[in-house]
Amino acid sequence: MSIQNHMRLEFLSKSQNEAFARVVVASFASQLDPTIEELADVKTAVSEAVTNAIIHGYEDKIGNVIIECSIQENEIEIMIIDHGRGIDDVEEARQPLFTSKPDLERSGMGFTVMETFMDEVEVQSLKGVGTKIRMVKRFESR
Amino acid sequence: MSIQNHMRLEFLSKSQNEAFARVVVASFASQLDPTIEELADVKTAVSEAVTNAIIHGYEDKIGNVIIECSIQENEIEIMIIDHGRGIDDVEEARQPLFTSKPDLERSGMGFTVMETFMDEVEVQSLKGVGTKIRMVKRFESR
Amino acid sequence: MRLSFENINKNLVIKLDGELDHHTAEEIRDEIDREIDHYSVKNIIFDLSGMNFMDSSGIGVVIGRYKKVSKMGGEVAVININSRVERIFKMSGLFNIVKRFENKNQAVDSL
Amino acid sequence: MRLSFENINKNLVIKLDGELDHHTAEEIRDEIDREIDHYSVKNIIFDLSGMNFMDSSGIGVVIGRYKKVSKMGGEVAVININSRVERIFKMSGLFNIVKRFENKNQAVDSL
Ligand SMILES: Nc1ncnc2c1ncn2[C@@H]1O[C@H](COP(=O)(O)OP(=O)(O)O)[C@@H](O)[C@H]1O
Ligand SMILES: Nc1ncnc2c1ncn2[C@@H]1O[C@H](COP(=O)(O)OP(=O)(O)O)[C@@H](O)[C@H]1O
Repeated sequence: MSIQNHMRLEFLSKSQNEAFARVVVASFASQLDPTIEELADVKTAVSEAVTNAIIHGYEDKIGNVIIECSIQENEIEIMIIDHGRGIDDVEEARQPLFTSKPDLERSGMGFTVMETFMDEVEVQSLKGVGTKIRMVKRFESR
Repeated sequence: MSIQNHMRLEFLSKSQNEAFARVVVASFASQLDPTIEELADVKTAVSEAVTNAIIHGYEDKIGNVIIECSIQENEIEIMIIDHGRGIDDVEEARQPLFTSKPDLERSGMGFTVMETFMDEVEVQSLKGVGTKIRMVKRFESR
Repeated sequence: MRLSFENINKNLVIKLDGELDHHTAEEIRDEIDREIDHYSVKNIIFDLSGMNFMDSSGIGVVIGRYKKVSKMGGEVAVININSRVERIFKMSGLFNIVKRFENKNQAVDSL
Repeated sequence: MRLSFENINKNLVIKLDGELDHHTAEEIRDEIDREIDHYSVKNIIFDLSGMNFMDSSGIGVVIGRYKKVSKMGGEVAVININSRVERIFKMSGLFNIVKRFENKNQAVDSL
């Protein structure tokens, strides 16, 4: 099964780019003709992962956030990559309500939201090197 | 004057990505709060350059089209790059009504549209290496 | 891009809704030509009221249809053209071959 | 994200229009807190009818305001919540601390 379409986006870790990232992925995903609900699922999950790259990955520094999307049949694979600080303990981080930044009013629900709205979520992270989130969403063919 | 925001998009030279490219650049440009008319100017110019990369640059092959956007003050710089066949004669290519593909119902007005709707258009091209279009649009501050 | 056709005598009204670029031009070209051939159309009237976007690929679509119908003495007209598309039409000299009317009835009466 | 406030007795109705994410949360947080302090607000009613998008940053905004007003015995309520946002509220247990009403009048009467 060959890849039908692919794109790669790179942007600065500034918070105004969170909305931009959502629009880009939603626009790319829309060629699969998803329902409004499915598209909202994707936007929400992307928003969580991009926000994490910006506030946890790069903290107060400015770096590059990378999004790669591939479309195959009725499924979209989305990778969100940063070259930031990495996650100390991935298993702990994925738990609901765990946050390392309660002072920023983070709720610790980001990973839970990604897992709820996407069909697959994989996290790869290396301290001092960065983090890569791989998510897959399958759209019901209509 | 430092760059305020920057993004880089890479996608396959498939014609369904023409609309996608327009949405991405328009969404990025919208942070400068352009008028509807100014945004339409940018979308149209991007559509021309991306279409050219797809049909002239890569012809029947599939390659990568790259868009880089930088925002500085009230101005957006957009580069559209392909690693395709290159332009034989840039001066001739920029002339209104010149087209190397009349069989595809091309009108030869692409460069004229870009020049009309953008404040600056520069073309760099090398046979067998590729083409880079640099365009600048200044938005009236509102 | 959504296409709708209406035949009024030998005039084919083609309503274009959506965005006309190189990708959608490829999609609609054959469909339009089939319609022209099937109904032995003489003149074409493009209704652009629902066209949200057009780049220079649209010029090619119009010129291509002009070439097709003018062989048989037919004409091409546009109605409900907005100022952006008008600018692109002017830039490329399209109004030298394409007539322009306020609305459908006027176009049908004059062609 | 657009904010509008309405004071009804000691209740502050906060209408959120647009998309609530980390970026917009940073923008509105201080403005909301200033309003709470300035008018010595007791309870907060979030009107979410115009909120097109919310991610988990919104949870933080609600919990933060809850912490602020509950210190003085105040409460937090939401009205006009749509099914998507409801799902995120449920997921995070927000309904354990936030009351939910059909409309503004009901919320004002019950708090
Ligand atoms: N890209 C990342 N880089 C570094 N740490 C991360 C990254 N993403 C998540 N984390 C860590 O995982 C924790 C949980 O993330 P999440 O569930 O999204 O909650 P929140 O963002 O509200 O803290 C974060 O608090 C942070 O410590
Ligand atoms: N990216 C490109 N790669 C190779 N050739 C190009 C490229 N862009 C433009 N050209 C050449 O320049 C000519 C004029 O381009 P343009 O004004 O956009 O008109 P059109 O696309 O209608 O042919 C094209 O016909 C083609 O020969």
